[in-house]
Amino acid sequence: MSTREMTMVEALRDGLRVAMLSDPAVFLIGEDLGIPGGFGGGFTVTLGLSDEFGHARVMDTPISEIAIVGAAVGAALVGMRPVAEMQYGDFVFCAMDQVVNQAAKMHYMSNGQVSVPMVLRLPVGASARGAQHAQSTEAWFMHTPGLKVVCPSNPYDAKGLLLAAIRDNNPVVFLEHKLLYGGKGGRKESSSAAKVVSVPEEDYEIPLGTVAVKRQGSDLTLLANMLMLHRAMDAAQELDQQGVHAEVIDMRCLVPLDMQPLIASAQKTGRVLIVEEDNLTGGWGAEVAARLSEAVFFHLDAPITRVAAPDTPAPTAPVLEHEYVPSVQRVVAAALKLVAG
Amino acid sequence: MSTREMTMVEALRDGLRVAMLSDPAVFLIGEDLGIPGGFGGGFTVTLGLSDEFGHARVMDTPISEIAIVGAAVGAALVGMRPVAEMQYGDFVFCAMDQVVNQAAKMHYMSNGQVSVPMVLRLPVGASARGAQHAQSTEAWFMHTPGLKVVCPSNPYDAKGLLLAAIRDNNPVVFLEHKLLYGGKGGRKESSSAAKVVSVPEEDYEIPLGTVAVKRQGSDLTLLANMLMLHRAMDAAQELDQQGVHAEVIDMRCLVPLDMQPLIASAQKTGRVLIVEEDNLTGGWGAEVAARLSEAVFFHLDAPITRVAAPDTPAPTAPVLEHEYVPSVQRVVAAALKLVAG
Amino acid sequence: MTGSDNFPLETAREMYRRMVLIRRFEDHLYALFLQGAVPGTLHQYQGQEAVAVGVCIALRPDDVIFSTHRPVGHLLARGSSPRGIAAEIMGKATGCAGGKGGQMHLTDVTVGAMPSNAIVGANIPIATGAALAFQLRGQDRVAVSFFGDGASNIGAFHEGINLAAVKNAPVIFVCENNQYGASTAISSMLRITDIADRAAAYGIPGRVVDGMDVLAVHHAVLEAVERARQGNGPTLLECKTYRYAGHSRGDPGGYRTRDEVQRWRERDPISHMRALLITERGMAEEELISIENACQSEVEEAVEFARNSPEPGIEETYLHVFKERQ
Amino acid sequence: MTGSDNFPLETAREMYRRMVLIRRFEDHLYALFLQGAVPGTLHQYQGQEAVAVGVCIALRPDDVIFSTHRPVGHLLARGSSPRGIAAEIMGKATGCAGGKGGQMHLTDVTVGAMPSNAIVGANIPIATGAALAFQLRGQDRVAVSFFGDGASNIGAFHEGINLAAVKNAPVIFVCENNQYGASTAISSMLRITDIADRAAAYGIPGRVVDGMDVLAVHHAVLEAVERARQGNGPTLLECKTYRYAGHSRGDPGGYRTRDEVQRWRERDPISHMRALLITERGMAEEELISIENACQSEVEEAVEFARNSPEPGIEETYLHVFKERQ
Ligand SMILES: Cc1ncc(C[n+]2csc(CCOP(=O)(O)OP(=O)(O)O)c2C)c(N)n1
Ligand SMILES: Cc1ncc(C[n+]2csc(CCOP(=O)(O)OP(=O)(O)O)c2C)c(N)n1
Ligand SMILES: [Mg+2]
Ligand SMILES: [Mg+2]
Repeated sequence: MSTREMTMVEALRDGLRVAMLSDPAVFLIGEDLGIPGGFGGGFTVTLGLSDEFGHARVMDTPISEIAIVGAAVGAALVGMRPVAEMQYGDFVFCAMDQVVNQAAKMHYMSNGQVSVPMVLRLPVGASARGAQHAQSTEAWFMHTPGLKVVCPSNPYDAKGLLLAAIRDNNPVVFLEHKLLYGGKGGRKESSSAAKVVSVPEEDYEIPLGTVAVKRQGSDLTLLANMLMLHRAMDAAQELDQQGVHAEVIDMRCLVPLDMQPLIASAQKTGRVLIVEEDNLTGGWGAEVAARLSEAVFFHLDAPITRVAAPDTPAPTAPVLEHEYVPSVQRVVAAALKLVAG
Repeated sequence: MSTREMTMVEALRDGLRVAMLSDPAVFLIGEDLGIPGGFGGGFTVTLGLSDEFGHARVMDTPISEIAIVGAAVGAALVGMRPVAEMQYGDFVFCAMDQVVNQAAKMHYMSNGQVSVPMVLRLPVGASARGAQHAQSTEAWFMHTPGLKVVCPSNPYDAKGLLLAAIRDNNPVVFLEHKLLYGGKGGRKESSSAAKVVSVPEEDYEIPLGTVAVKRQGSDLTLLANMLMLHRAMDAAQELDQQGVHAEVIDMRCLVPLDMQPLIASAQKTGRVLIVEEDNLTGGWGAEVAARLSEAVFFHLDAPITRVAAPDTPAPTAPVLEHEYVPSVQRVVAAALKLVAG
Repeated sequence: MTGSDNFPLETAREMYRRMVLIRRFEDHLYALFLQGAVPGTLHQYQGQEAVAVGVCIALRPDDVIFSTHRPVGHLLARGSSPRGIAAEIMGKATGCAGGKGGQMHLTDVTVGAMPSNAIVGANIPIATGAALAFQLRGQDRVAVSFFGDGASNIGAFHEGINLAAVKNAPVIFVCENNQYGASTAISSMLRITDIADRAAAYGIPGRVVDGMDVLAVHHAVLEAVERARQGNGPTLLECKTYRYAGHSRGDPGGYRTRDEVQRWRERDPISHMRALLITERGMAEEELISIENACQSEVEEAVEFARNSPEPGIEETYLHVFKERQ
Repeated sequence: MTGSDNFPLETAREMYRRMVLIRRFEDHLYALFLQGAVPGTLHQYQGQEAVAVGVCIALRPDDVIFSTHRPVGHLLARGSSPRGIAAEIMGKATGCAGGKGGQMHLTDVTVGAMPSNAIVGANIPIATGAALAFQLRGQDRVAVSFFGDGASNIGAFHEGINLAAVKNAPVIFVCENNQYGASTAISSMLRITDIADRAAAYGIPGRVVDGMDVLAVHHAVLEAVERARQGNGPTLLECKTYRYAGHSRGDPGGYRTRDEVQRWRERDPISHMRALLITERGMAEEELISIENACQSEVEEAVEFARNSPEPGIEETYLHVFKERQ
């Protein structure tokens, strides 16, 4: 396999290319995707694709989120595999009826007569743009039966999961963290944890419904996704130096959720710390904590703990946003408290 | 105090009347609220109010959920106290941006310069109308900082909480269960658990941020809201006959959530069963289970368990809907398993 | 009333048959509802038959329709089996959606009836999406979105039609203006007379059509379909019509006068077509009666079938949440 | 260019001053951004000054405005302090929203500037709601919603304007057609030439206004405000204008030609007003220069103030989620 160093943006773009080359049913729909001289979508992911695939398959739309998602639903119903983009994940609230009442329910309500194979790409995470451009929306979708939810932490996973999502026969909400897009070809974010990794140029898939153990450890288990996975990894390194060995699991797919590796790890370590960027109350961590508490109750040495954003809208000033988004230090402190407890 | 036997519909109507009489800033906005010869809203709650207060203060709108919620936000920003209605709670997804990105965040984003004192009334729960007319939406709002969430189980609470909600200075999502509206003046639902209770005709409030212990017990704690509170109470009665004494707590306000009574009860009984009508994954029960597991970890004799709707859209056929919505039997069975475990 | 001369008699007769079938079906269901045999809700179509039939007869089998909370007329006009519809409404395993959908969620892909939608206006962008798919694939198929007068005030209407206009999508927007959205007169929720005039906001043709005249509807739709198939984009048709029944089950309709209902009933689409078939096309009354009787039998048989059908097995609750990869 | 004779010189001079203030502020902020001193994003207003100023000068102190992701011009035109705005953009405690809002979320209730909105079109129904409140209370205040050409394609536009129309709400819808929504030419996302024509879909007046001419804007707004105050309902004004800068920080604007930008710059609203003040109103160049210098100083002082201001205390993160009952 030939590989190339890719940022998340490049890996996603490559994933879209591969998908479009391999299946004429795949098309892209959203705002500013393919305009000549334009942006290539909210974060340049689709840059150049309209040159290669034309403006019909890289379909630019009016500022009409209902229509973007609705049109994707309709096209999927008659056999296409649309990939729709919201420029920021927060705008999906404008189209929420189409996601929750339409895309998620049509297969079921029709008793399986139709299906809605589509992907909805949502850039998420706080980036000094304020409360309407910062939300991590995975909990909402996780709570909606009929949707799959994917949230990669690195370029390799992003491409493989995107290809699997496009080929899945269900609506998949695909979250992309703005600070992970990477500098090359993407917007530069000063605080970006941009990771460039080797990504195969070929077609490959990472099955939905998988999590990934990123690091073995014996003292506690850290569960995290997207940007927080990197914070958890950094925290684990710091903890190591203090003699605390953390296992870290990348929650890269929340629906379907493979509980088995989580249970196995919790049984091994007896302590679980969940790290999420979303607001604490009702985040994905609540569900995972509830399930795990039930599943491994008698193996736990301490209560499952969560580090998350506080229950406030996202503030904009960098100093406040820094307080808002869980930091490596907060993870380390919570972990130390947990193992001491 | 003079009291009257009231259904939930009557108690809510009475609450709206009292609020409108006591404060000219209160007005109602929604579809089919005050049309002569019309419905009085989705479930007759506003019937007759336009006769008393006029068609300006009982404001009928086009079928425009974005505009209904948006107009309520705008009116609240300049000092009114709107009470907006969605005919069915499911339609709020059409207006989700206005709820989540606007109403919930304006006080914060403006650093307290403005506030959004409004109530959004949402009829929820399955009633043989299918997946787009059945959803219990409380978890979504509980996960949105800046919103309060109220979900009464009986006419007395409904009126008192509604008055407190209208006078609160924040956006309050107020859920009303269709099967609890009651026959008198409301739509008749064959499976309705309609309760008619004595309700004061006077002005009274039940503070937001309170739960209510409905029944003392020593063996386990049942936490439930709205229709499920009644199922839990019925289950507790059955359990009594089997020698199992359940404490039952009405989770009538989810935000703010008063954890203290839940913690006290869990410490006493050592066993907690959560009963909710919403889909299991990511429902309010997940958050409560996560918080309680952490708070009373060392007092629990068994893992916290949840009975909820499965992770499927709501089916329509009565026999399927009956399987979908948690029944008294399911609660009893889960409780027995929990105390045996 | 438009002349029928330029339609083959066979088509005209079939229009009549489908309208009668819808009317009889709806009347029968209402009787059942009064007996307490219908779970959930009912949104009936009596009075609007000319719209569904005028539209659907103009379509090809490979075209698709997107219906609403009031879908029975559309599906029957499209040729879906009354059995599957009756059984679906009654929550039976033999329903066209296995009982999972219910009255507002009828789907029958065998006749190109995509899931009908209980969120007002939501099918407008969805139909646009289907049309865009046809366009992308170079197919000359069309999509039809049915919706009500009330739906013309919702955001999805604006976004869906504008997107279709901008992309020249092959879709026909059929607004059935039956004068009311639930209890609300549309005249009080618009400051213009004709919803069709909103087409101008999107730069597409908009036409007011007599929705009580199946031939008028049919003419207008044929033209719109032709336009769409040739790549000339969408059309907005506003069919002025009326629903005879209440908005949904148990609605006595106190917000409108008996007089108003009477005036519209005098323009009943079925009676008028019947008269026209006799006077203009020389059909014998007996033949019409035999059509009517056949419809009645078909409806009764369908309802009988539905009543005798089993309820779905409870395991159905858990099926069809996700579709497996093949 | 509209004549200025019928405005008091004082008003005309103030219009000029506010336009210059906006221009200088935005230019200065851009320079700061290039120095890396601006966190988050920037959406700049250069070129569109005539719209903000023409509108805001026509309002009373008790009227309210609802702005967008591009709010600086609107707030400055309304008289909000450049200090608070600069500090807010730079994330400082002294910002008009304490740093919690940021560039897209400016609020200044002291000048009737309600929270500006980063969701395209979302302020349209919100402004309608404020107007309905004024109407309910019998006040003759008005609300103004500013939004872009791109926003005219979103559902909230349709629902918000229609509701205002139906209720005769005292609101003025100011569409700033700067030809682009981000990188997308509005001409490719509409099949009509003038967004103002969409007013017809709601039965309200719609007018195309030269958005590079502050007096033309002002004339049109005065009329619309008068109409609204007298209970005759909303107006849609489409101000044709242009943004000189990129859509947001770092956008080089590769989707439009230099030539096009140049053509619009030749119609620069500030230069034109300047010329007019000299030729038609006999103002001395020195007086204009002194206005310009005062604006420049005010901006520099404001930015200095912002730079020297403290960052908010981290406890601020947790404040103002809920408002207590008094
Ligand atoms: C988004 C949304 N809002 C409200 C409703 C409740 N509702 C169901 S049907 C209806 C009236 C629809 O009127 P119209 O579009 O004219 O269709 P008709 O019922 O007349 O066929 C309403 C308000 C809904 N289903 N969806
Ligand atoms: C609902 C929504 N969709 C998309 C965006 C991303 N976005 C921000 S500004 C913008 C362009 C807006 O264009 P226009 O309304 O013409 O205003 P302008 O920027 O030209 O002032 C877009 C697409 C958004 N903020 N909100
Ligand atoms: Mg109607
Ligand atoms: Mg623009």
